[in-house]
Amino acid sequence: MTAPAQPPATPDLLYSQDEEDLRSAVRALLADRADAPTVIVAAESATPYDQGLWEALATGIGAAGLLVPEKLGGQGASHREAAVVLEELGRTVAPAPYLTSSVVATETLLALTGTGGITPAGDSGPAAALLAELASGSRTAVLAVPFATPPGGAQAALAALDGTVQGIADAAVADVLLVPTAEGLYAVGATAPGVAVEPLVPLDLTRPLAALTLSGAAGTPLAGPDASATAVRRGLLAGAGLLASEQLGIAEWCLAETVRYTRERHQFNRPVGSFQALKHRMAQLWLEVVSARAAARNAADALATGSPDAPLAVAVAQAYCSGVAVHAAEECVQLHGGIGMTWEHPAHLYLKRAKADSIAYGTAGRHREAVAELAELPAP
Amino acid sequence: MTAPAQPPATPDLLYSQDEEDLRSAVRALLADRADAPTVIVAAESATPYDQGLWEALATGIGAAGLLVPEKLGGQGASHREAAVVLEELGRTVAPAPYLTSSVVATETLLALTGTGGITPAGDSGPAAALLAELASGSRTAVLAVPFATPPGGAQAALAALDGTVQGIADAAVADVLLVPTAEGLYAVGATAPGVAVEPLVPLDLTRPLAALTLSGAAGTPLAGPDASATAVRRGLLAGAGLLASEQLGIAEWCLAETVRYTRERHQFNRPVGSFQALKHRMAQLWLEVVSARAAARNAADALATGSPDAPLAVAVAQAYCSGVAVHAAEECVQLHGGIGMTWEHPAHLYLKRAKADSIAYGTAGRHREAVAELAELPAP
Amino acid sequence: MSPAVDAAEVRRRTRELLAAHPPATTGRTDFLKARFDAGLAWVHYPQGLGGLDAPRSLQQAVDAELAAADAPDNDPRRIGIGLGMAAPTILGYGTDEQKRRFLRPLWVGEEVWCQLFSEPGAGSDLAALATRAVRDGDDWVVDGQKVWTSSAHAARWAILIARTDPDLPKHRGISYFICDMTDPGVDVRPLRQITGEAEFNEVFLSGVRIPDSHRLGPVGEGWKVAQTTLMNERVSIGGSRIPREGGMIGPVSRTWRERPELRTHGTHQRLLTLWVEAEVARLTGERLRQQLVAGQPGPEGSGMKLAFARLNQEISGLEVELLGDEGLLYGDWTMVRPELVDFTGRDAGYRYLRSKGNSIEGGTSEVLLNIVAERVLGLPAEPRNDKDVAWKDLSR
Amino acid sequence: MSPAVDAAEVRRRTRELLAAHPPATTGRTDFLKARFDAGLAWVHYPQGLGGLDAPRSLQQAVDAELAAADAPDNDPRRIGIGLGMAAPTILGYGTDEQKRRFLRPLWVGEEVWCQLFSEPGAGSDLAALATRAVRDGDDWVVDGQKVWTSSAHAARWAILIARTDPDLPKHRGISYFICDMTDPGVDVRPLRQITGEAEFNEVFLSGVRIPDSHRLGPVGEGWKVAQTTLMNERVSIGGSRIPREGGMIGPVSRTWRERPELRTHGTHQRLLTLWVEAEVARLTGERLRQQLVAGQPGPEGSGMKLAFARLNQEISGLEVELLGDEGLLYGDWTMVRPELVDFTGRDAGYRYLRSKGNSIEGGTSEVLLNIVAERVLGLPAEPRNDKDVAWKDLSR
Repeated sequence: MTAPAQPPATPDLLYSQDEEDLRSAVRALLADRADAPTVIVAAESATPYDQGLWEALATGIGAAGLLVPEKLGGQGASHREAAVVLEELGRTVAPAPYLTSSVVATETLLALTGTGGITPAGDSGPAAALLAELASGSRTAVLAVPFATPPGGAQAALAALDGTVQGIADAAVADVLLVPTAEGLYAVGATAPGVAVEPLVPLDLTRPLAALTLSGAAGTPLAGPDASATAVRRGLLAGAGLLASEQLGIAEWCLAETVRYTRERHQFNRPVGSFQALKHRMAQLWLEVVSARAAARNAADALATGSPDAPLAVAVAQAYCSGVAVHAAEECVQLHGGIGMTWEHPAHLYLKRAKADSIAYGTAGRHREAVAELAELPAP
Repeated sequence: MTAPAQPPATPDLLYSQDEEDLRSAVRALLADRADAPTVIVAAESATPYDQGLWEALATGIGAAGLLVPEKLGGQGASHREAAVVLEELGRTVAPAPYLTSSVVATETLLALTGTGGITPAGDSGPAAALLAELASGSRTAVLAVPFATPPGGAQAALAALDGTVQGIADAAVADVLLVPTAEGLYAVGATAPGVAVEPLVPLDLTRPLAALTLSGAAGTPLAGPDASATAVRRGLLAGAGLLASEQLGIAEWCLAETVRYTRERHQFNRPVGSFQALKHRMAQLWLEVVSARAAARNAADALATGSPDAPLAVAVAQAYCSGVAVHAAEECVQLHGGIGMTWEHPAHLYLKRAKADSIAYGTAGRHREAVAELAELPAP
Repeated sequence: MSPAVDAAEVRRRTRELLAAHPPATTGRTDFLKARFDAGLAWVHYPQGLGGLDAPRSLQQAVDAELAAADAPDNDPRRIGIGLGMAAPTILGYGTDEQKRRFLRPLWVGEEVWCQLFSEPGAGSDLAALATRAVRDGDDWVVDGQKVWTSSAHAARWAILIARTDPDLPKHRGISYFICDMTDPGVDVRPLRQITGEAEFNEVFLSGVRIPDSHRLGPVGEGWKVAQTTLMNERVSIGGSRIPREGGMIGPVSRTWRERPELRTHGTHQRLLTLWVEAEVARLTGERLRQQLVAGQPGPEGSGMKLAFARLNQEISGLEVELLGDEGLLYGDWTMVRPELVDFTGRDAGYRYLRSKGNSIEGGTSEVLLNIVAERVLGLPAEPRNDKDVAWKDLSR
Repeated sequence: MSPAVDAAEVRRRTRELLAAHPPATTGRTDFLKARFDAGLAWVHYPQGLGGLDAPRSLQQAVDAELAAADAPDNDPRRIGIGLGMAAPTILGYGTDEQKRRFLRPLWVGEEVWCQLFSEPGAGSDLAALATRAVRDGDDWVVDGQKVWTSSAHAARWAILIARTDPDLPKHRGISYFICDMTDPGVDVRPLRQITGEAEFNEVFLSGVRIPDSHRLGPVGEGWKVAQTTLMNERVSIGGSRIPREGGMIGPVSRTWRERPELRTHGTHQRLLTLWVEAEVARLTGERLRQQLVAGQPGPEGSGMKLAFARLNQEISGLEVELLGDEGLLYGDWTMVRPELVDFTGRDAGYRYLRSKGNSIEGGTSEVLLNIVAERVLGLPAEPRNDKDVAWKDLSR
């Protein structure tokens, strides 16, 4: 125990031209369909999700299938490209079940196909069939665990398909729920008999939460207990890793908007952005954003390449980026002064998203505990 | 376990007129005999202590006997007054064995007299005799435990009067060493046979450290094992509590000097103290200093009144004031720019004293652990 | 000159009031009016205006006697702006007629007051305000927009500052008015906040007519008059005493004790650090209080608001995180107009969001840090270019 | 024009050099001179001045060949100021005669260079410097005081900026010189630091004569010339690559692993936070490096120095505290003049004290934050009053 493991290979931390093209397409779509006033109004409505936006993103751009190999009906891209989509979703806090369905549920199912190499069922079982539907954007699925669950903390909450799971993100719009139980993983239809999805009041209005109650429900078995645990863990690891890119997007918007506002806002016959104390705070935030980008890219690249460094890369990215997004959103509110406290200004949506994201898939503290183990820095 | 204990009485957090008079006397003495150039030169000399300064402080002003009742030869004052002396010693980082001899060793001995109520030996035993000498300033004593020992962490390091104790503050100038052993507490003369005091190279040049090695040394027994442990704990609690006042003094000097310097130093045709980022940092430091004063006064008052709240008041004061002194000294160096990095400027003496003080009598972390216990906020 | 009033005398008068108007059988408003007329409303106010020209410290004796007799009070939280801001300003700058007309219904609570100072374009730089008041015969005609006005929908009167001369530098062209909130030109709209609530309002003023007799202080000296108002606001923020775990640290400490399953070492370390800081802030406030009592007011008050804003934000942020799955939930987003606001009320999510305002409302933390740096530490002001320029020529 | 040089060509030339001057049997200086004359010192420099007018990226191929052959290098750490600051400035602004005279002995290491820029009164505001250079026939006579000069006692030459016209605004009255450190008017005194060491010097200049032929660039354009020097300093700070746990986090992580008895939950939480930040800083530096290689240099470089200064200070501060009793000790206070400085060298106390300089030397963190805010984020500059004032009329 004298030296840490070095990363096995140098990660690619840049964006490729293809990734930049994808970003442009997603950004144009979101500018068109998810500008701030639209998101604010939608947030409180009964249906925060814009079905047209989802179809354009998932099917039109093909973002839903980025993680899925072509032979399974997907785009055959990787976590690097999905991370770019999430940066853009973070920049707009647009409500869309991308992280939950196209990343976490998808990655969980991938672990059960031949690609994942866990079950011999391979590419033709029910997991593969559902995967193809998710990849096409025609259906969505969410993993039925509380949103706060860290990758290492997913004990199956239910003994069988019976009982309640609280705080599932995007459950209200999912067609299918992937339910881990002590007996294994099941796919349960959201509208099947014995299935009740009860909306909760979320802190983050742009990502609804719901409780799932199963009583005498039936489901399609996807995996036994061991394969289920491994697949869930892999799904949550991908979720945590790519959440860092969403957090980067949040932080980027908050910084850019704060810079823009403080350049334009005049007090004392000067732009408030010319006051040195504010400048230093925004410069420090910039440094955090730049650092968050490196951490998030590293996690995405490690997941994309299947690097053995991925668990540490994800833990580092989450331990770091959670705080950056919250800090950026808090500074955004503060440096906007009173207007940043109002419902009509979008800053609050970013604050709520950033705060909720800092709990999602494990707090920074939980990820630091993972770092302690992975980097061989044990607790007392 | 639903509500915390409220403090038993409202503490007096102000300074009395007598305390202000004492401060003036000490400040005048230190201005005369312990200005910065004197301290810098003395720090590296073989004898950092100024014997004349000590006599004037301990005997002339009578500061050495503040904690000791008049019937035992002292001034019959309290920890409140001793705290004022320590504020002033902190402001000048003057080398003087006040905290170690006049507070910690003195309080340890007080616990063994009738006043302390521990041993029936009362006011006429060897502890009382030594106490009278310490109170008069004619001799000095130090408690032979490592300087980093927190109040709750004093296990007797030695089985008997044999072996080595590392890192004892001010041991090099002490006439007597109070040595806790598994058999009890002993007073050992510094120049007695079998006693070797070996100077170490300290981070804080203004408070020398030494190792004590005993081999076949004889000592005067002062207390048995139980009374010794209680007395040592009380001595260290007083030391930790009043160290907060020294830390307050350090922080005050650092802030005042930084404000003075940045008002005078011009760059870019302006006083650098007019730049807003610097102003905000100094204002925040001021708030910390103001808060440290309240915490330090609270600890001194709780010790002075023998309040049952004293252990919590001390733990809170140390947990808070350690960081304030270090922060103030670090900002002092930084906001002085290059000149603050030089040996000829006194800032480095304060940085080293503050950093060493943050370890002395337990780090802030150790004191937070004590808060966890005392405020009923248990660890996981 | 009245004979010197001491504690015994105010107690005697209080008992006299209670005997003449037994609380058990006297209507609430009648009792309050009688109390006002007996000079026992605020004893340091002048005789005839609810006081006895007595030292402020004697009020405690009155309040204790009345509380012991179960007498009704004037619900000071509901009429805080009237009591804390309007009244001292009317007392300091009002004409005799204005004092007689306004102070009694203000104190009794028959007339609620609000404050029309801040504007969308004039927050930290309040003196840059753009609401215009133009003289028209015996009236002033006021047009503009104010914001962050609490109680505007309940208020009968407002204290208002408006620009009466745009050709003068910004501090010198302002006058101070009493605005009738029932004027048809006053339009109050709730301003919804990030908590979902609408605690404050926007107030649109269109051709509002204010008689010149409702001006407080000379024309063009409104900024100076407003300083009296704002100084009283600061004092009321800094002066209150709190018990250990009395503030935002209370709920999270209780959660910690009651919910062992939530604990981690990371949250434990943060909780302990914040608990210590909250305890030290409590002691700092207590020391300030002792200084005030001893007649040695210190500058610490400027710092207390800074300290509590930061602590409230950090503690509630920790609380949301500590709660994990529950921290992801929120009580209720329905827009309501709360009568009173309790920063530590409702759930952790509310506390987290509401506390963001603590470093903005009543002077941003950035402005307070400037004030500490310049007025307490004596650091030099930044070069300014807005003091000698006509208001109309300022950039905005 | 030379024919295009590619990687194969530089490899060929390197092998030719090695064949003609086998390192095993050639004296170190002779080999370095031969390498310079072969254009393999810095291939992007002009032919005849140690280079081949080739792309900078080809240097790697040369260095790899030479390292494989165990050839001596020019000990770049010892002559860093010459290589990193003096050479690019001479190349950019020197006359042909100056380039021929100075670059070869500089690169070979026969002549060490130092930098005479900072002054006691001109730190962050370097352009306010007060050292005067007065024309006297063919010479300039220089008087003043410089500070923070490393290698001054070992240096043969210095790059120097001095004021040649105090009646112009500060940026416009400066000229740039090459100063002979053996001039009898040059007095070098060690400047002891808080670590006990004297890594830097004060340099007192009294009637130092510099021939006009040792001026770099036109009279009065010294500030512009100095920008070339300083830009090269910044680049050299930001560009280096480090392995995981390669910096200040390394020693404390090793201590943590090897000394379980020191561990507490409080220090554990802080260590983990700093370990994550150090790892992220490493990745940020790596990303910057990849951008440079891809020809898309980002502004992240300005941030790396900020990040490492803060991290070095926090990590070493934790390390001292973690060590407890041992943290109270220090290795050695004896004043020495170290040849080379290793921030992570010596003991924890040294690391703690030395790292305090990381946020001051080479541009304070305060100035770097201004630069990021204005040049990267495009935030407006503060109002300034020092740009159009004659230097002699500035406050100081």
